[in-house]
Amino acid sequence: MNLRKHFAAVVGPACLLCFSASVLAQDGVTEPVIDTGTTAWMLVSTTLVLLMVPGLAMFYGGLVRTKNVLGTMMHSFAAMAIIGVIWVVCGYAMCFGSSTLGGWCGWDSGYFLLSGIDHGPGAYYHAGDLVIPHLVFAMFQGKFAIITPALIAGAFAERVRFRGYCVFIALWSLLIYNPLCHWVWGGGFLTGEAIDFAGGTVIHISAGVAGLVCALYLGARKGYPKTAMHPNNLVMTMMGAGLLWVGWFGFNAGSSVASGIKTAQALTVTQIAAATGALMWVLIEAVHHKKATSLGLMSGILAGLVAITPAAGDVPPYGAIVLGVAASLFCYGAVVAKGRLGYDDTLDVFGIHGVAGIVGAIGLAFVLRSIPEHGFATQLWYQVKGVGVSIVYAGVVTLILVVLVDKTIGLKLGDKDEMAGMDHALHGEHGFGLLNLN
Amino acid sequence: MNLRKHFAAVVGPACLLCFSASVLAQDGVTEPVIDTGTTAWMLVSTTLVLLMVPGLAMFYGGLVRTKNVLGTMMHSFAAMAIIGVIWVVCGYAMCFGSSTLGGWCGWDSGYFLLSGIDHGPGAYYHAGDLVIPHLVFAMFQGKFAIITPALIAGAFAERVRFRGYCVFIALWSLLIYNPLCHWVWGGGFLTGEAIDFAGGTVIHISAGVAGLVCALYLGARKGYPKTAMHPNNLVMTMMGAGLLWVGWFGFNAGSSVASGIKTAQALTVTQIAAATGALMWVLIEAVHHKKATSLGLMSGILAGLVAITPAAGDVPPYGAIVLGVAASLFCYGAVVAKGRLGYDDTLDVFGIHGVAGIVGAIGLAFVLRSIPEHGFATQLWYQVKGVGVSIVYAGVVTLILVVLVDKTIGLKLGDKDEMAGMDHALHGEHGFGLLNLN
Amino acid sequence: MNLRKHFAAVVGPACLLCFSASVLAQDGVTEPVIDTGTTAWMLVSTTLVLLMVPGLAMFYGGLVRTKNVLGTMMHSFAAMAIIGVIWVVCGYAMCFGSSTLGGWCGWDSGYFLLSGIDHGPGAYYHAGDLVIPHLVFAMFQGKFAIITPALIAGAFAERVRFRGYCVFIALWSLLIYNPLCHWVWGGGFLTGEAIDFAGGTVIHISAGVAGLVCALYLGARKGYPKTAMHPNNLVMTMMGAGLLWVGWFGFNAGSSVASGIKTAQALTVTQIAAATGALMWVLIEAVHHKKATSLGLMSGILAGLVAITPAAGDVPPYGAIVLGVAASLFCYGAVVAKGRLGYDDTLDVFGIHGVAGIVGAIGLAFVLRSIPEHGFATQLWYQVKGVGVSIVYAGVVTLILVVLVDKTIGLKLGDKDEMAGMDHALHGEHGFGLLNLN
Amino acid sequence: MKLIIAIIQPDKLEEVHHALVGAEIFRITVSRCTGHGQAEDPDLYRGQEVKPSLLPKVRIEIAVNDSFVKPTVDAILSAAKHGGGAIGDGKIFILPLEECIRIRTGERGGSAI
Amino acid sequence: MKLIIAIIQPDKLEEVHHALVGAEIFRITVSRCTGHGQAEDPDLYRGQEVKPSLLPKVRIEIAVNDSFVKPTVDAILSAAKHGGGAIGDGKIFILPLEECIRIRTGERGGSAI
Amino acid sequence: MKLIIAIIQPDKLEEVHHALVGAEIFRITVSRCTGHGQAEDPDLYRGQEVKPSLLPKVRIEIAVNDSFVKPTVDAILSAAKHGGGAIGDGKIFILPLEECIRIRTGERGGSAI
Ligand SMILES: Nc1ncnc2c1ncn2[C@@H]1O[C@H](COP(=O)(O)OP(=O)(O)O)[C@@H](O)[C@H]1O
Ligand SMILES: Nc1ncnc2c1ncn2[C@@H]1O[C@H](COP(=O)(O)OP(=O)(O)O)[C@@H](O)[C@H]1O
Ligand SMILES: Nc1ncnc2c1ncn2[C@@H]1O[C@H](COP(=O)(O)OP(=O)(O)O)[C@@H](O)[C@H]1O
Repeated sequence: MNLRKHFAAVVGPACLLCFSASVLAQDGVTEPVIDTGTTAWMLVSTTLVLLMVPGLAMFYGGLVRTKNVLGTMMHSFAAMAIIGVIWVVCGYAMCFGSSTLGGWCGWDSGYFLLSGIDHGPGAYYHAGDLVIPHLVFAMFQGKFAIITPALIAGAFAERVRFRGYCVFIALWSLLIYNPLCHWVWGGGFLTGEAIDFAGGTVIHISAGVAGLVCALYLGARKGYPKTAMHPNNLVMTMMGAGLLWVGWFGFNAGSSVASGIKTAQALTVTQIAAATGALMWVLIEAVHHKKATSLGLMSGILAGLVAITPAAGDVPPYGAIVLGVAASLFCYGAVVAKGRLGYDDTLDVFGIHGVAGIVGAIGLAFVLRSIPEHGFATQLWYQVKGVGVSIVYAGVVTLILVVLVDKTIGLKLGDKDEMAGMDHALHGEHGFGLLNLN
Repeated sequence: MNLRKHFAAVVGPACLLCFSASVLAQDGVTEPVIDTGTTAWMLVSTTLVLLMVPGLAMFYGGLVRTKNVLGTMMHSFAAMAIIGVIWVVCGYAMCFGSSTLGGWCGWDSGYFLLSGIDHGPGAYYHAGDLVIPHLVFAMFQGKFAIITPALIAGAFAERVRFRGYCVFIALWSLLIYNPLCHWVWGGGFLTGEAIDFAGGTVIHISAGVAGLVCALYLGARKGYPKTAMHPNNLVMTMMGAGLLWVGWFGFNAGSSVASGIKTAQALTVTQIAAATGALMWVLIEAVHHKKATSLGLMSGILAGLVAITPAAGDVPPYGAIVLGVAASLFCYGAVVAKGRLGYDDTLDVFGIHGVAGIVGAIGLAFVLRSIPEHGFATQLWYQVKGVGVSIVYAGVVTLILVVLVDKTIGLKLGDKDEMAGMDHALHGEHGFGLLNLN
Repeated sequence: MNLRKHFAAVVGPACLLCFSASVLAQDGVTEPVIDTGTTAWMLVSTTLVLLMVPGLAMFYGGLVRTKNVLGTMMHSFAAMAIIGVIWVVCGYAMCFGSSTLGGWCGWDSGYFLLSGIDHGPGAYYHAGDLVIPHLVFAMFQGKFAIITPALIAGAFAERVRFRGYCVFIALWSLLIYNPLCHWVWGGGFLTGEAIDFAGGTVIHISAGVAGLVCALYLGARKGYPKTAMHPNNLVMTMMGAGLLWVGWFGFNAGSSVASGIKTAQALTVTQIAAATGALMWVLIEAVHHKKATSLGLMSGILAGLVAITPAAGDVPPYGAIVLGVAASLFCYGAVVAKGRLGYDDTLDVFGIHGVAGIVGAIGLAFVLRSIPEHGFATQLWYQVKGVGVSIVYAGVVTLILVVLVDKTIGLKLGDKDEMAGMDHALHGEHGFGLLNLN
Repeated sequence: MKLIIAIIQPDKLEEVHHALVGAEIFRITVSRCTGHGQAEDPDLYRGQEVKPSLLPKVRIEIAVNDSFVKPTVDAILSAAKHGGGAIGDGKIFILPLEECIRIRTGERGGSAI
Repeated sequence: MKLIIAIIQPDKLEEVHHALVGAEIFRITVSRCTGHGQAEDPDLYRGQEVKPSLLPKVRIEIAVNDSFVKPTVDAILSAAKHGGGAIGDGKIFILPLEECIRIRTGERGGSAI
Repeated sequence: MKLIIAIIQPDKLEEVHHALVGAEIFRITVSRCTGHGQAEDPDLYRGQEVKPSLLPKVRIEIAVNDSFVKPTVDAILSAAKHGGGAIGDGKIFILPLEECIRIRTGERGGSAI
């Protein structure tokens, strides 16, 4: 027994004792032992999620008209710059600090400018039994904060002013993303209730709903839907989708904040759901139009990836297949419905991210690897509750913000500039100089 | 002595004892200790090999004519969707289950839908002394299964119907890739004989030969070789080649299923062979045409990468230089010869993957780091045997499949659609909307 | 006490004892224990820095005129091939061998063709307390050697002959990069003095100065600055900038040669500086031109990344913000100044890499996490000295080289070829076949 | 019959097209071109204003029967102007057209237009 | 001399080119354009059919001496039709050409064509 | 009035443009095209020489008053030649132009050119 315990101690360090593990540092005080393997994977995940931002820029950029390609890509890159700074200053504190303002958000002065977790005792983060640098966790989470507003941009692509957009996403991140993130992951009132492994409610549903609200408020692009608006570069959209799939491995598998079984499970179901979603969408098109489109396959990939996001850690492979199929069915229906309803969610942010996010967040309850003690019904209720909160909160506050920004600095693009195109009118550039002789 | 043994025990966990390592899990049963570092690298490798698929789509997509760019990229992405699903359902079981059907393939009911390795005792995979999640290994291998049929597509690019293609690769994966993989890596009759570190015979030779057979059976594109057919986007081809080089590090170094010396050796020779191959091809062109082309440099990179694939774990740096040089020489000869012979292997799948694969698989015997006990001659014979088996099996069965599919659902594209281009005719899209005013 | 020590031993392996750690290998001799986690991250970093080369090719390639896009991208890819081979043959030995030739460079016969570090005792590299495969370190460093000459190419883009370029970068790498690298990182006379975490002086300043010298000697492009020369593909430039940002995480965080706190700190400040630089540049433009350009945002990202490179391991988050802001201010000034001075540094290699490199190398002294014992003034002097040495040495030797190469094999492109464009004249290709009907 | 060639600003293509349809001109051929005139429309490049020597324009070709020349020209004039007419709005050229053949049917002359 | 302008379907370019060479018309100038006529050729976009207002076409310009007008037109008519002739096959326009100059030699008139 | 169409080599565009400006021809319209003539200019593709059937060319359209025809043509001839004139240098076509209208002002005829 004693032997066994000792033996455990001997083999444990890589997994068992580290939460209490400590070694004599030169200065005499003891400091925890970083697990290099887990740290390596979390560093990689951070990098992979960052890769999703250019990926998204390419995916969105290829779908708009030639005159708006740079302006649309700028929306993603601007998020990297703006939220990238905000996150360090106060974003992380608002999301993962201890609850304050009656639980509306969190705060921790040590997280301000990340000063308290840069070095010293605060620099260690305990992920289960293992320890990683706190900064890695903060940066990983920061990437989520960056990509969420960037997703929204697809809903009002081709018709917003750059200045207004920048202010809008800054406020959106502060007033919507950070609180939501705190509620679900940061210790807020939803933490421990709804299962949201990698951000179905926090990221995709909130972004999807926000996009829908903006699209409805700002109105359609000039000529929509009468005049056909052709994607300028579906080839780039395919490249972007490829990078998104790749980056999503970091997005979901990284959310395990580990490098073990759960990580592997998350990566596996992510792969499966993406493949299934793609296959399903193509089949639907084959039936509906006797043709499979590349954009369809890409949309299926995205639908599958979004749907598995909240479920990645908790459903077995067959569950991923179920969610992938469901996601493509519902999303296909949603984008076709949009055509009927005639509102202009330019790149179907709601139709794909919103709908697939809901499908995943609620659908996961039916294919869980193991039902929690409190039972299926309760869990399902938690899921619905989480989805509801996210929809209502994101919807209402987004409406306030978009009106506010539009009325003050101005968000909707003027007709003249919209006709001329964002690239030249707003940025004084042309995306494809190769088209013109000079 | 006793001390030393104990000391070993103390420092061992990260490398020595884990195969027997176990800790008291809360439920009282013991479970192995995952090595987070090895797991991290294998997760990354899986991601990197996935990145190769968009990379391949870009490489191939840039080389065809403007009207076929989407259709060609769809071939790679469709493989992600179709094989991605098949692999989970039965592919992994057929490759890595215990031999059955007289050794033709493997099977393990626990691998069906990966149910048995998702959690529980089956979830652990012993890589040498260390343990990683079984799912990671399964997913890593799955990426190889995805990319192999995607490679073939280059041989009959610009002239196949999408439906037929989808069925073809599904069957090809089931009847050719899975058995071959089982024979060489899964415990089949070639396992332990031929050295094939990362898939020279299983992947590149089989794909190359399959491509050749398809190209010959389906015949040339309309107007080939009389009319010049210009790559629509060599720029994208270069991007793709870049991503392929990057992804190949996961492909080869990941095949060590470790994160140690052998991994480093594999990554190193991969880098060296790619650089050498590129340099060599450029020199050949400089001599032959007084000009070095970008496509030449890219082709050299590929040739070098393919040639080193089977050898990555077993040849020293100088060996990588030798193989890189040889690969470019032989491949250059092969593509020029193709021009003479006049058959239409559109993107030189045989000329590059087939030929370089053979060069690598046989050539490695001459530059091994250490000659195995059974001696050079025997090893050389094993290599030749492996190559032969792969050529014959892939060749024959591919012929049967291509005839079958073409005669039933139809594979060869009709003249009208071929003239119009796959993008619009098969997928109802245009790759570069930016070219047209609207 | 004894207990504590024993306990340390027990938990230590992952971090403490490995420098002395050894286990009984079958052959009876003891060999060190590889830390799989650190190895994993270093493998990834190597891959990420490799990704920067295609990233750079895309960034540069998009900024030149349509007729030079392939030729410009070839400059980056050629570096992969040429330096890739040189590094293995003698580059690593010259950089990290023990000082020789009066300290001008290093040498170690065991590093020739990496033979001595491929296997055997030399195969282990001690990074602090942990051990990684020596080859990984060599390959990681090799990527730096590849990207540095590739950076220079931007300064004389659109007007050099390919043959001359190849010879030039080969010599430049041997006579400038390798010695500089040896002096600063390889044990040379600057080692331990100037703080240069990931290559401010060795890489960006030397490349920037070299570029400036070449641009001045070779003279401007035909028609510059009178005729407007439009970027052929700002969209690709954005993709490239995205990949550069991603790859830079490996560049900086990998330079910690670890997977722990310092790694996390480096990654964090890299992210912060990039975001801050981008934001700052956009603000400057908004003030100066009432418009924010995409190229501006990309330039800001680069400026921030370059400036943080030498400082990545040693400044806290707020320091990264300071450097990011400063970098964009100075670089913006520099590129505008260039316009005034009228010399033709085509892609602002000096204006961005040179200037931001200097800003970072000297600026870091003001925002260090902890002032070294020898005090601020001394450190500042060390920084200035390092910058000075790099400027003078790179400047002088580059001038000699460029004159030499131009006078012998020829570097400057002839007028006729320059008008026709590098792609067709030098490489017999066209980058965008999609533009022409055939 | 005449061949009318109009060089207009790219952002006016849609409006001109609608105006033509309004004037019952249903068949047109459009191509991208760049032009040099009085107009200037600088781009920005790293803090500098860059004046392209050639600006993107759109070229519209319309073959019409003589009776349709006026309505066509009027339609273009009405739709292609920026405000009351701005520099760079473009030109209309009218060339004599001797013959017009519909490939599908081989019809010739006015009926084929 | 005449300037013949033919607007054809992109997929017919090769055949037309061959036909012209067959009729000993070796010199042509080709450009990409988009056209609006009766033809419709919808694309798909996320489950919806999208009818582009302008379809990709190819524009061929051929300067010929009068005696070559008929063979040229016949060659185009023979090669540019889809089946018996389909909507969208395009048009041929014939304009008077007053002068033709070969830049290389400065030759003028018929011999320069 | 005449409409002058010049097909030149892409690498000569700049020089021709300058020459025209020199001849006080300030307004031109340029477009990309591909042409087939005597010229050949092979590309390389994996060790083989590929002869494109169509080579990239540039098409310049200039509407001028009759008095400007000669200076325009001379300017082009002087600037578009490779050395003493090389195969592929291109052609100049001159068409009668019946009317020219400035969209901005509605002016017609010579003054609008
Ligand atoms: N004489 C001409 N020949 C050919 N193209 C012309 C001519 N005049 C104008 N254009 C075309 O019309 C466009 C607009 O002309 P511009 O002079 O800018 O407008 P405006 O005449 O109103 O000042 C030019 O960019 C050019 O493409
Ligand atoms: N009157 C015209 N003026 C200019 N272009 C025309 C005209 N008529 C036809 N075209 C060109 O020819 C193409 C084919 O014309 P379309 O009407 O579709 O064929 P069809 O006449 O056989 O119905 C159109 O897309 C357009 O580009
Ligand atoms: N008769 C013609 N009709 C239309 N385009 C022509 C004609 N002759 C020449 N061209 C254009 O001019 C270009 C150069 O002609 P080419 O015959 O190569 O020059 P050269 O007449 O000096 O031999 C061709 O590529 C083509 O685009």
